[in-house]
Amino acid sequence: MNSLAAKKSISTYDVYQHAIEQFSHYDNERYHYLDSAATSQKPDCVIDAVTQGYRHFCAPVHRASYPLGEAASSAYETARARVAQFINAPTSQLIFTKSCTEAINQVTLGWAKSIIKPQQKIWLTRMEHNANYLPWHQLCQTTGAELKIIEMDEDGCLLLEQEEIWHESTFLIALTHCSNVLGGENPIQELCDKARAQGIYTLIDAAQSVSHLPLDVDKLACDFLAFSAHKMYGPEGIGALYIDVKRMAEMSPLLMGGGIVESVDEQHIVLREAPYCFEAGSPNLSGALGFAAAADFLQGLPAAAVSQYVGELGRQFRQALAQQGNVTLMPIAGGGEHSSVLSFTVDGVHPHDVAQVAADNGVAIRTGNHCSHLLLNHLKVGALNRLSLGVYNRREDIEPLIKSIKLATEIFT
Amino acid sequence: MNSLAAKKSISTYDVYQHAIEQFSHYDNERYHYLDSAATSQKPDCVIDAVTQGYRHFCAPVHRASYPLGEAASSAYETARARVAQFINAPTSQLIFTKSCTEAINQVTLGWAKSIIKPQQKIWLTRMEHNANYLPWHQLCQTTGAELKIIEMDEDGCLLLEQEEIWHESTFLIALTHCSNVLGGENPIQELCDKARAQGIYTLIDAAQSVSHLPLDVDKLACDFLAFSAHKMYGPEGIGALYIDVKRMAEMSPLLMGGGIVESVDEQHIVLREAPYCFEAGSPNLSGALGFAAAADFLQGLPAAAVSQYVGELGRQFRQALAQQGNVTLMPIAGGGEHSSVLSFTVDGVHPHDVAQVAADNGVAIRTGNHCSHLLLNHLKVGALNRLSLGVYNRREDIEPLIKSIKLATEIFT
Amino acid sequence: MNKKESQAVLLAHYKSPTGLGEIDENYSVGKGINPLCGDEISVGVTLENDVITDIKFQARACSICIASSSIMNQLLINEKISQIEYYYQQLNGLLKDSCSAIQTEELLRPLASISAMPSRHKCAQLSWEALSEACKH
Amino acid sequence: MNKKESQAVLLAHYKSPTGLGEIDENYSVGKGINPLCGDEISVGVTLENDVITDIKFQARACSICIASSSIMNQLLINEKISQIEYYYQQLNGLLKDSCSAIQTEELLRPLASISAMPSRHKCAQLSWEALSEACKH
Ligand SMILES: Cc1ncc(COP(=O)(O)O)c(C=O)c1O
Ligand SMILES: Cc1ncc(COP(=O)(O)O)c(C=O)c1O
Repeated sequence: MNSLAAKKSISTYDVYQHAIEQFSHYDNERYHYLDSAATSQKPDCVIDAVTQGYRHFCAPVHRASYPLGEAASSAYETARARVAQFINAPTSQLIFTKSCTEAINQVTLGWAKSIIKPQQKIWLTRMEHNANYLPWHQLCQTTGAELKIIEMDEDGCLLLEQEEIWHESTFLIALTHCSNVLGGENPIQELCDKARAQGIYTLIDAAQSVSHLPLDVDKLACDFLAFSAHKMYGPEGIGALYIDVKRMAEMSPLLMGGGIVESVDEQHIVLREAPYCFEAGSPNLSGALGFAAAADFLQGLPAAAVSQYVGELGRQFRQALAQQGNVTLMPIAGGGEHSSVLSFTVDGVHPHDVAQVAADNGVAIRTGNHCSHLLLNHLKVGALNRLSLGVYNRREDIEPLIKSIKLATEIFT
Repeated sequence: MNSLAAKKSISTYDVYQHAIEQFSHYDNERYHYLDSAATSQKPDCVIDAVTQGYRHFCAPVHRASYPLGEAASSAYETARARVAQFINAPTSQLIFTKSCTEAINQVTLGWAKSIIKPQQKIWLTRMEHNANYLPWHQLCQTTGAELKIIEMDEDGCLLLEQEEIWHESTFLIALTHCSNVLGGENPIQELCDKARAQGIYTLIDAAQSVSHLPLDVDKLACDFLAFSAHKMYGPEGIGALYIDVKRMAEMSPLLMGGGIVESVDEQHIVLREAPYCFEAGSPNLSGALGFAAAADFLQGLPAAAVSQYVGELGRQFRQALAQQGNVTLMPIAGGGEHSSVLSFTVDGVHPHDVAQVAADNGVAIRTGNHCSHLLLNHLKVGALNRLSLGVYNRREDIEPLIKSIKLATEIFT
Repeated sequence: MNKKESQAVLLAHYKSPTGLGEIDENYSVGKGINPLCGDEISVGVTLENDVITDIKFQARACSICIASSSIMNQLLINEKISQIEYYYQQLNGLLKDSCSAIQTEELLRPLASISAMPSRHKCAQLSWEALSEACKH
Repeated sequence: MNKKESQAVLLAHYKSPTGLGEIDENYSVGKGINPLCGDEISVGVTLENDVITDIKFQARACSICIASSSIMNQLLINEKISQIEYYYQQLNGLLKDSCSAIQTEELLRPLASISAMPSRHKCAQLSWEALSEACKH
């Protein structure tokens, strides 16, 4: 971290000014990318790290003793340590996966499936992404466990007071930290504290929050935390799962393959120690290097500055949208004011048509169900418009969006 | 393909000369990389393709309708088409995975597990990599199916004549095309033909062959074929699985998550059509672009020239090794003379010590069990030395290896 | 027809679509869902001796979907069932390659303006799929 | 001690290792396996009142493993069981950071030459793990 920068007051630190230089391929004069919740643009340092991996570390990880092989292995483990440190986890409790999606499936299939009992309950929230819904849906269908939904009120706050959630029949609560549709922030610390006191396991889907909210698994004391690199300015094809040490001992690998066994004969397989036994196949070294570079990039900005920046920018977007007579805003998860993700509809104009007009005007917003069928079924809408912000966005992106909405309204109503 | 080059006789076409220019980061004066079976060095065009992905296609695949999103989606599908074409498969029958390992596990857990009956048999060969052994081992333990091993003779030829293999109780034969320890080539065309006639399913592990042996799944008519990009000069973190159209209809996704469903409510999930339903989570676009670039790179050399080049170079290595009085060579799979992968031991010197001396002299060879416990248990050795060749290797790499072996012999015996 | 003109024609369909209306029990019905956005369409059809006598649709859908439904309606009433596939292939040809517009039925041509947006193709196809299904019932 | 010198010392251990020999039924035995290469070692120990009176080992293993076993043997006979952990921690410190050699027991120091090769650390640790296990029996 730049210590000089860190000493300045966060509010005066201009995240955008410092970050934008790093995105030399993002042309923010011509283009307004408002879809960072889907995937972020990549800073040069991340692209460089991936490239360096392919240039200078092409050798198998954990499998070779010649110098290039040793270098590859230790670069990979250094990257693991870096990413683990980013969420304040012990290095050995972080496994690399291909994505947040795989990480959650690793928990479902490699752990919950063999432990859960019929009639036990898994609670999810109404705002889960399909990545944290479908695996549990399937698990419940195959094990006879029961899937339960934590509802939310009109302000986007989870209804956590229901006694049933905290009943001893509850096995696990799996919830998203920040919603990919409603943004904001769910009260995961309180939830994890209460769950732990009741002997309930917890999984945090940090896919959306990892790019801007500080994460500290030591303090959270959750059982699992999953995220993807590509939504935090890192490369595609790599994600991570933090696993509590006790859960790790109960877990088995999702994939079987090279690198996970100590010894094998036709009867017995002895697995290697964690984390290695959970990473079958040739490790994705360049991905790990890019992942670590993304952590460096984010921690190169003063703590909390990013969340403050994108949150405040989101508030300004929200204000501007609210001033349009025909825009309906969805609530912010957790009920706050600051959110880097906002969803809305324009009265009388289909979200597809809004997005189309925006696209024609250089504004990239999303339309669709955002892989959040649980929420959209509940809201009784098929599609919403969504905007989501990264450190390369700025106030100047607001006007083009508002203009697009006005134009769409003119055209289609 | 360069049509001028293609017209020249293959044997005079200098693969090395044409390829080496593309590996601007591989310093073949100082360094002799003989571990391409583990992972290959990357040509500039592959690194560029990955980089271009991160520079110019950072947008979600299959999820967005703004121009950058459409560009990302169509780049991804174009890459799929390219990789499919490389093995002569219909585009819709190729799914991207994170690796060959995941591809095989997708078959085991997403298909075989729900179809196989107790007592049915799965035949593997003695020379399978753990990636094509451990998943089946586990499957048999959980389903009551039986794992059977096709043995080989002293020349490395599979003993395919046993009637038991072709018995109606055989469900599947899963075998490697080219062994990662014994190199060579197994007779997969004959095997697939015979299996099909008997109603036996086939899976080909093409991880080792895809870098140099032509593959044509249409002609093979296998049920599954799996491989990784990183062993064919492509990027890490991406692989592919070809699936026969009938098997595809019987298959369910290994991972549940975003992008795989058509509609969802609390009771029913309707999956999207293949291949999308098998690729849960945000697709790895840059990986796919690099994968396609690797296919371009290989097909930019005349057909069969690569296999001829590395096979012939392997024969020369073998000859040189055979001239050492104290080197024991393992057979070549399939019994041929040409192989880009060779394993050996040096009498009286532990493979680790051989590899160490080689490493000290700039030669990267491997030691260990090569994730091939089935084979090494059978050979009753714990470790072997292995060399494996890529298009950037040449005759000049032989002498340093031989010198290292001589030196190791001097030191350790 | 350039992109602007095409969009204007589609917009006109959207604003006053042919065939939008209630589907009563005399119609056999097919449904279409767009997984990307959850859009839904119901298409009702009445047949006499393999000839389409009427089509009605109801939808929660975007302008492209509505416009495509309206075009479908104008094209297919009083046509044989077999013509559905014929025009549907023309539509798909157009979406794949906007240059094929020249050999395409005139009413369909404005849809060439979405050929460069594969994520919207489904919007244009949805009602056609629903109609095919309706005819099977 | 530079790398060359260290390697020479390890080689000398390898060529005439202390403690290599048959393990009869008077010994309690521990085993170690190196997953990377399948190397196997059996270490036998005899104890009297928590003091190690003898160590023997048999191995299919590389020179580093043999040398480390030989060093272990020379260090630990006539020492208390608790010293195993003490020296093992010194060994691990050395593998992590070869600069710590200066505070390390002299016999162990040559193993600093493999600190830059994490894939070989297990070779040096294997016999120590086996000895610990043997002492638990
Ligand atoms: C024959 C064979 N099959 C499968 C694999 C697994 O490939 P990956 O590690 O890329 O998943 C390998 C790689 O080591 C291999 O050599
Ligand atoms: C809240 C949430 N969870 C999980 C995921 C899945 O992430 P990935 O697609 O990278 O696996 C996403 C991404 O869309 C998400 O927004």
